[in-house]
Amino acid sequence: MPSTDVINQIGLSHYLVLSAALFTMGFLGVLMRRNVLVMMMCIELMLNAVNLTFIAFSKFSGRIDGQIMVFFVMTIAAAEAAVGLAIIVSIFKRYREVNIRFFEHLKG
Amino acid sequence: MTADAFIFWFLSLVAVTSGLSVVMMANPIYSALSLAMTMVSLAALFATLGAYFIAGVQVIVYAGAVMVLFVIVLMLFDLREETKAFTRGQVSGALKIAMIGFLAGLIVMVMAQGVKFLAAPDVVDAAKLPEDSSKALGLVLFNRHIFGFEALGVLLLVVAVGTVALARSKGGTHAKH
Amino acid sequence: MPLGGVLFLTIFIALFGTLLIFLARAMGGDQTRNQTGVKFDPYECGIPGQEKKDTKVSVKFYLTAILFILFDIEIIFMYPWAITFRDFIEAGAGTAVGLSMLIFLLIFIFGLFWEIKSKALEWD
Amino acid sequence: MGQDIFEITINGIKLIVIFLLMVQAVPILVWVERRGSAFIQNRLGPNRVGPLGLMQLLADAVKFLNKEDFLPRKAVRALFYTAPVYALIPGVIAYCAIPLGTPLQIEAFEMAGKMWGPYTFAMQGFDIGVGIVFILGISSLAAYTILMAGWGSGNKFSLMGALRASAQIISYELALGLSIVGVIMLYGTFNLTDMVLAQQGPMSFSFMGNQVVIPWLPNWGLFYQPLGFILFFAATFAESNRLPFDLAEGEAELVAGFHTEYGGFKMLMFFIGEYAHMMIAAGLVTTFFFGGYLVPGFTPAEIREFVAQNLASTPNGISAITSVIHLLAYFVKFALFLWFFIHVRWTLPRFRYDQLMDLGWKTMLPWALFNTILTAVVIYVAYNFA
Amino acid sequence: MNHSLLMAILLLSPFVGFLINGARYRKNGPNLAGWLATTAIAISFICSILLVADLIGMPAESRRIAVSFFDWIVIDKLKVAAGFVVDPISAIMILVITGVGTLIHMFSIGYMHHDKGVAKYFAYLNLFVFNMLILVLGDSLLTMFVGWEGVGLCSYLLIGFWFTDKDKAAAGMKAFITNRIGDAAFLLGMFILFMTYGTLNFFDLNQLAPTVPEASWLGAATLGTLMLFIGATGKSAQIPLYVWLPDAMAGPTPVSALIHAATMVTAGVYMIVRLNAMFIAAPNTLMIIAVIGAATAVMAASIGMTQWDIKKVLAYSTVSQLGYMFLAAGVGAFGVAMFHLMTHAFFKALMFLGSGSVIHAMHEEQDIRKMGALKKYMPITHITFFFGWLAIIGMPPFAGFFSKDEILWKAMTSPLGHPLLWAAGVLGAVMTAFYMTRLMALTFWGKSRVPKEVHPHESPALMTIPLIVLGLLSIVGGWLGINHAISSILPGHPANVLEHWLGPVLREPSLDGVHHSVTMEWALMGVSVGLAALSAFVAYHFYVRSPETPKKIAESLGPVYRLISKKYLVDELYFGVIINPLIAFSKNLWHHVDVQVIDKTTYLLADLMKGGGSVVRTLQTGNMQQYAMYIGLGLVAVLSFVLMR
Repeated sequence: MPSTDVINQIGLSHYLVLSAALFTMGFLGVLMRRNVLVMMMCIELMLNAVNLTFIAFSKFSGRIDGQIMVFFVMTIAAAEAAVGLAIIVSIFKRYREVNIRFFEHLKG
Repeated sequence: MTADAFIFWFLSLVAVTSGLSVVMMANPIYSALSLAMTMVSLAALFATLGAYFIAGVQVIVYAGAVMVLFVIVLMLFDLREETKAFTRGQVSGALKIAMIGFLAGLIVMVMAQGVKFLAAPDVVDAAKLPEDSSKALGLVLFNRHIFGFEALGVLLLVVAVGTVALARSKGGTHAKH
Repeated sequence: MPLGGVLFLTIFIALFGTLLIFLARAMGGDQTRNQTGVKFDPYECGIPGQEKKDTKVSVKFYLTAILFILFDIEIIFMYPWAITFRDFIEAGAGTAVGLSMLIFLLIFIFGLFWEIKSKALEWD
Repeated sequence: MGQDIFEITINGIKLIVIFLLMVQAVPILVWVERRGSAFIQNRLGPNRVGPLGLMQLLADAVKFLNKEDFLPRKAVRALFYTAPVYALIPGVIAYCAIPLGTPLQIEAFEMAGKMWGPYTFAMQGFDIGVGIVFILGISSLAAYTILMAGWGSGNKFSLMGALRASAQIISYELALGLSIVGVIMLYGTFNLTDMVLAQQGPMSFSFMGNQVVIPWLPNWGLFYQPLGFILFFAATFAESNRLPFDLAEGEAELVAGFHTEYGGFKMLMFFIGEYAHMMIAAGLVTTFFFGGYLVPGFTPAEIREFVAQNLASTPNGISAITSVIHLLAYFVKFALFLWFFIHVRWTLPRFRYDQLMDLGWKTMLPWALFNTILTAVVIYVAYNFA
Repeated sequence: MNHSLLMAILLLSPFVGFLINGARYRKNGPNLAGWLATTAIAISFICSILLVADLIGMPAESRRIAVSFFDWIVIDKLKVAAGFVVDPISAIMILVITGVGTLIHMFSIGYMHHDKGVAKYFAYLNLFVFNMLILVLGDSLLTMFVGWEGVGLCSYLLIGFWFTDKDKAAAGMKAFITNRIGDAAFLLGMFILFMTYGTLNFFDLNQLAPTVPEASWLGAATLGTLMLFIGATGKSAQIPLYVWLPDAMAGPTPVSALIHAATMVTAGVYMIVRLNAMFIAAPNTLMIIAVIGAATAVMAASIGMTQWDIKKVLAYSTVSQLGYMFLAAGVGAFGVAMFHLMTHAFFKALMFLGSGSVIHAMHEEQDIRKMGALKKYMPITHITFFFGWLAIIGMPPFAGFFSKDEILWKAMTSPLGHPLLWAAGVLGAVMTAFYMTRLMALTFWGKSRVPKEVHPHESPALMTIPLIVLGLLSIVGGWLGINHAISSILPGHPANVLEHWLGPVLREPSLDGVHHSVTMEWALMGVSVGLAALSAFVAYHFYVRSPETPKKIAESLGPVYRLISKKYLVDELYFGVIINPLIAFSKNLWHHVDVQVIDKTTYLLADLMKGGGSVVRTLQTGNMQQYAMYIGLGLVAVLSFVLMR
């Protein structure tokens, strides 16, 4: 890499590092939080981080397909959130519980 | 610092801060609101990359719809401050954190390698994309990705039917504990 | 890039609003610290507030929100089509794109009418 | 924001001016609403303070400022205070994306020993390429204000009001978003300025290979999208929580909805937010369906020509006067729609909640779908059977 | 209207019909379902006509309407588009499929009126037409294969339509399995051609086909086409895979008319004509095709002479006529094969529908020994059947005469032909005339042997109108391909329309340097027609004048007659030589290899797994976060590997 001006020359790697940071944060949340809803939010955060890489690669490789992938990922994420929340709500309605450790009882 | 660089650093600061607070906040409602904030700042970052339409969709779909749903559910359930927000296992907790750290390092290293491959001068040509890419997006979407488009339509239909069925369910067949 | 303007205005309004809050507090007096008396109870038309632990809120709200997400995405999917439809027609691909969108719309319509028929959208 | 310090400064000032104008418009609108409602209901309305009661605005502002700051016992402090401040943001930012006039062009000039310019200042907060998507996205964030306020108040009526209001807003956002699809298809762009410019001149279009010109009608979107207009306009009423859709604050059931616990200046900020949404609605209707800032019967080029011949001689002057003329044209249309909003409020009764949801999901959404399909078919036929 | 739209409507209209009737198969009544299905096919027919009209308007050399909807499969070299082509060959097919299909659908409304599953029946029928259209319109072998499998499925569903009858269900199964054998060969052929030529597109393959005929038996063209031909013997009921077609008569009669006479069974012929250049490049394959075609024609005809079931006779007749088509294709006369395909579609559909009408009238009785003298009860059925009869035995000027005669002529004179092939063809024609006359005589003429409780009646108009239309087509259908000899004596010398139509797209062996006199043509024609007429007369004499004679002859022939009437014991042969040994072998395998070796091994493995599982099961705690951690660990491993590499 010829350019050394890390602060002013914003390039692909900046976006990638940012997205890596967000991704790991989300993953940490999935591993550490107890609330199922928060875990789902952390999954959304991870998906968003991945979206950022898609967009960054799309921009820096000059192909629009990355943006379309993001479009699709968003759809899938929304569908996932809808179904996931529906499941959580039906469990909550019955047991008044959102702790992930409680969900262990659902094991067959 | 140039204006573009300033915007990038500012937005990434916002994104990282709010992302951290998603994970760290004990009150799930604050988590959700922080996540909405992250999503908006990510949308702005998309805009810095020229993906204006996707940025708009990010705000509409994620911040304006999915997170609203989360907040509504949280408020419906009346979930407030949690005393035990984090799982506490001595060994597994340490293992998890160690793994996350290791993973973060690995991801950055892999990306650094990947960028090296991508950095061939003919590939990194940001001028290839038009400044306003929404029309190009539509053209490509309906040419090359038309099948995925239709499939997602069906997926959404299935999810719509499924969630209604789930929401109607009385919550399982077993006796209450 | 207009992004700078958006950021600037956002920060400006946030600061402005905060300033107003503090200005109002300075002028009208701060009653937020010692909350004593009936005055600070939740306002429920003057009747003493009562709170049951198990408040039942209709699940309808959340169902509406879920359906909103799904239909919202389908509508968003129409935007790239709407913006390029005339280009496709001029390029001679109007029939194919129109038909594929018609299929999508039929799925949408089917979903909508299924929801209506299954009474998922009934409020009482 | 701009290339150099001059442009950045001017743009910054422009944004602040637009914001302050919007804030200032609210008391005026409140006055108009009170006088107007009095007029409609055969009363007098505020008429004591100042001429025609105009000074009532100032008196109200002073009163608001002097209310004591108040936090209910069960409230969540952070949310309770963030909500009103946040209420201002989406409305104002979204409004800034609407074009208000032809751009102001300034020739190159010398200042402080340096050459500056030439500059082009758009007569809008910021010119966003994907204007509609931006506005929809930003205004969809308004739901958070309501939820934050409703939850933060720690009052069950507030929460119920907030849930109702947010469910209502998101439901009508569907009809709103779908009714625009026809408009987007008509103009083939997301950009609001391009949309406005597409509406200049007399009504003309090509249909099945024939060029049709109707000289006595302006080329406004209204005539191409009548159904879309009705749906869009109705949905914006619901979006801005105005009557007949103000279910969120139905006094009989919910005390006052999500802002039950609010008073003083915080309440005023919610007010500003609500009126900002009304202004966005009026601005968008003007832009989509009524030619935006265009003067009916004259294209911007004709007006510029007229100004150059009769009113001004320097290029800067020509550009400025042209912009002002268009700005005025815009504000006339804009004000008409604002009045329409007010008029409707004092004309129609309120819906019941189930009627409201039925209207949104079972009536407007299918009709908006129909409008979309109809537009697509008409465009397809108009282009293909030449 | 542009072509892609027309093509889409043409293809999707039957599919939409299928969806509607399929979705409401319990609710739609016979009239609604029937008319819906008929309308769907009629729309397709109109689209076909519009497309073909456009095609006629094009210059002869470039007659091709190609529509590609989207890229279906793109894997490296394999690029298959969802592409559909109307050219002179497929034009004939779509007209026949949708045209005859419409008539048969209409007939079905009357025929199936009292059936419970009528909506299901029409749904299947529409699905069949949809698949058949894909088969004939597809522009590559793979697209064709989709339709090929699809029609196989529909054929199975429709043969076993009355699946509560075990025999009928078994007949469906037999058809399906027999076809499977052919399909495997078809796939192999496809692989060979793709490996060699790198494409599956018909037009590319025809372009790439070797211009010098391949002498070797192991050349790619020969092997590939041979495999494809084996596939065709399955679908088109040729030796050795013809056995399913007679059993397939278990299905409703209109199905037999549509699928097992007019359209599906001709798919093999169509496929060969489609790949004409490739087949021409493989003369060895063509020789086999010609021999098998001739053998099938003779053998099926001989079986047909001994059958008593009206539909079985027609089924063997179909097999025999398909043999003629393969004979034509085998001597390189692809155009004539298409010609006979078309005329056969008319008259055989007519005869099947006629037999359906008879069966309907006789209250599901199919045995011709219990019929006779139906002429007076069913005049319209009789007269139309009469035309079909004249057409199939090759009496001028009916449709069958022109096409069959042309086949015989080509069998004799083509460079790939041989006098023996001609002789076999004539023998087949003579036998055809005999058994068809026998069928005619036993069913419609002579003395009535109808049981007393049965009161035959003419069928309703819904059923007779298709018969009349098809009867007319059986008369005039052959006039599209009048040969040179006849043309030379007719006023105005009508041209051979079909030859001009198909000529530009076919690569047939050149007839240059081979001169045959018109006299010889007349002579050959005279011989075949004369023999056929004689045979018909003999049959008439036997079965109307002196019904005792056939029995005597049958008795005097003894074992030969029994062999033929038992269909040469081919089914039994297959059972004895292939199926039973296979079952025995499988049983041995099961007892000794499967139980002793494989099962024991798997049990051992299973026990190991069980043991291992009880150890690993402790990992499945139900704690999702642990699972997520495992995912993370996997990610770490993968990333480490990427970095180490």
